[in-house]
Amino acid sequence: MEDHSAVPDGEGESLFDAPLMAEQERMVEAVLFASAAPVTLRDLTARMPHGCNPAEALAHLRRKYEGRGVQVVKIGDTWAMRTAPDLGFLMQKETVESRKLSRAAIETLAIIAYHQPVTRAEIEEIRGVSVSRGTVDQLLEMEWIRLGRRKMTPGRPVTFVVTPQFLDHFGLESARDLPGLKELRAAGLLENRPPPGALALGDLDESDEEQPELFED
Amino acid sequence: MEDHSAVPDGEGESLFDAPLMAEQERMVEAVLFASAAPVTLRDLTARMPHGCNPAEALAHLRRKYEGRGVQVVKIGDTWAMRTAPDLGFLMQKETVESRKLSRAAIETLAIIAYHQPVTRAEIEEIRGVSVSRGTVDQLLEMEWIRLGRRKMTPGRPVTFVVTPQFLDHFGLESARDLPGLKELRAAGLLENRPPPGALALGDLDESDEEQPELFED
Amino acid sequence: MADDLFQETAQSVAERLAAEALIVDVDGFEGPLDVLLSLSRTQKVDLRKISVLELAKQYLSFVERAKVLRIELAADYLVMAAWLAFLKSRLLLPQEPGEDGPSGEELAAHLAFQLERLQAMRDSAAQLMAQDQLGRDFFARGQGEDITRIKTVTYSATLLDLMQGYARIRTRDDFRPFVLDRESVFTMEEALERMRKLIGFTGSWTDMLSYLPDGWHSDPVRRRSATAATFAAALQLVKEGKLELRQSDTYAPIQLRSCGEEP
Repeated sequence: MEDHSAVPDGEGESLFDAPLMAEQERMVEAVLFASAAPVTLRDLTARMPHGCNPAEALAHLRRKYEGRGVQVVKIGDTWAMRTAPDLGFLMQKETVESRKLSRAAIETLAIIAYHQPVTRAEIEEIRGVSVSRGTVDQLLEMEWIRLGRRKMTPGRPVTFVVTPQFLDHFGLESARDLPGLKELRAAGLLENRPPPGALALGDLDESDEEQPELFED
Repeated sequence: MEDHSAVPDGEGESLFDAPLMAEQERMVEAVLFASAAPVTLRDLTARMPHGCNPAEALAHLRRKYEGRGVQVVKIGDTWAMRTAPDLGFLMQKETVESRKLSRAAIETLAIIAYHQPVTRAEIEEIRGVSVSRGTVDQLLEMEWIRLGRRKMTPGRPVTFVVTPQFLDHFGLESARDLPGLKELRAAGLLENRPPPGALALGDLDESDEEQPELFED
Repeated sequence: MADDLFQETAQSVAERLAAEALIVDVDGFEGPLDVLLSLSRTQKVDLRKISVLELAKQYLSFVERAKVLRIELAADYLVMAAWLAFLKSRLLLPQEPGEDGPSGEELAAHLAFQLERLQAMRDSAAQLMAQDQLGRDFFARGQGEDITRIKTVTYSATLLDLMQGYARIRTRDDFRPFVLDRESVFTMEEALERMRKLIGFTGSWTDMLSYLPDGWHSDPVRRRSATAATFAAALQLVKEGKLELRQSDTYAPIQLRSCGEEP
């Protein structure tokens, strides 16, 4: 964009090289439409001609598709087109028989989503039972969770976080949009509260330390 | 005929169950979008609620998409949505063919990730078989590994380390976030499992033992 | 009145069944916390106002009855029982002044917190699964574009592949350093050494195959290796000017003779 500075920037991109916004909208529409997987803004920028502003085109396009049978949705840092949820009944033919998740797997997934980044030990403490080998394995394999950064506590345990695929699957724009997240946090139920009498080694600052990254607004 | 009103046009369908034409348009739009193959009119009729007129909805939809980045096209007696032909140049990336990395490459990559910086001879010693030049070249070309500093041993052999692109692809913050052997075992990834009961809860988090010197910088 | 009575017995039957189910179906429970959560439901109050003392009593009797029925209880059930017995004593007996450790109330409050948190996570899990889901309620593009303009191959692997690959290497049973099976291999060095000793005696043309070492004639694998090595060694000796080679026809025997001090 910088090298085309002959024309002042803003709405008025150079008419010579940057296509009209309507044309940019068509391009974004075509790319999103053709791709089953969500597309990043960076990817859009790379594909479209130089000087385009895909973010703006996306905003226009999103409005244009409001209330239609297909929608433009944001998933994390990516964008995709998805059918409107109320029309699911038409789609029986397309429905993929999803693998039935065990109750343990569903609970583990929820705990990871709401408490991320969370260690295996923390999951076990919340569930009051050890997490079976297969459960985490299955969630990793489905690419709904992945490894986060190691925790800065003794042993530097690995943590788990949810993936963009998870967000995509559940139609969430970000992990902040998890149902009931605010209420849970307000009720203090997402705190990592050490049991009374436990030696408060590094526990003091621990719980404030890792939540912010993912859930800060 | 052209208006979107609910008034049926002499087809004599019941007023009560046929959805508004705008709604029918949404339905056709969603079905065309989500279908894996072009859809016949008969198929649309079968899927949509009783009293719908998919032919009319299709005609409306087709007009609505005129000049857009996506078009409603007729193929024989089936219907589909396609990106506009003039935007094909944007789709180049859609044809990228993704193949699974070979087992040899994955093993080599894993050894480099876990043991970096590591020489070719060391890789061969760990894998127990020689490493073909093609494997290393492929990983270098993918920019998942690069040459590290030479080792201060006789012959000063080159070493390999993983790249930021590698971390990015696997969603890791750093190579330190790779799980340790005990964690792999806990996740059920090691085929050789210890006898049941050998894994105490606390074991899971102290898996760093085998790693520290590997990742020291 | 009669209705009430009827209802009451019906309810108590249901309760009895529930209590029995609780015992018989230990496997159905996911750990002691799960049992406690189920038990706490019978108190029908806000989890925050739950009577931990009552809960402890219920749990302990649950464990007692399970023992009577000779149901094998996992260790963590018994650990929980011991802990609750301790908690009960703390709650019933006033804390000695100057005594260390958390009070019964603190411990009870933490247990209540744990139960509430577990219940909250269960509810959240249910809410999560009730969200619109991809492939069930809303759908991605069903058909990729079939433009085959540029075909680039990219290789992909998941983290799981990587970890499994590493795990595979590190747990390989039949691991051994890579060594060629040398039993049936006759190396060129060996052949060369052998030939150098023998060529001095070859004034006249001799079939090369007669130079194969003893015991390397019959087994085809060994013969092949020895022949190749001997031939390579012969070529080397020709290069050094110590030997001559000839072959009268295609597939005819290769003959050699020394050309050193030959007259």
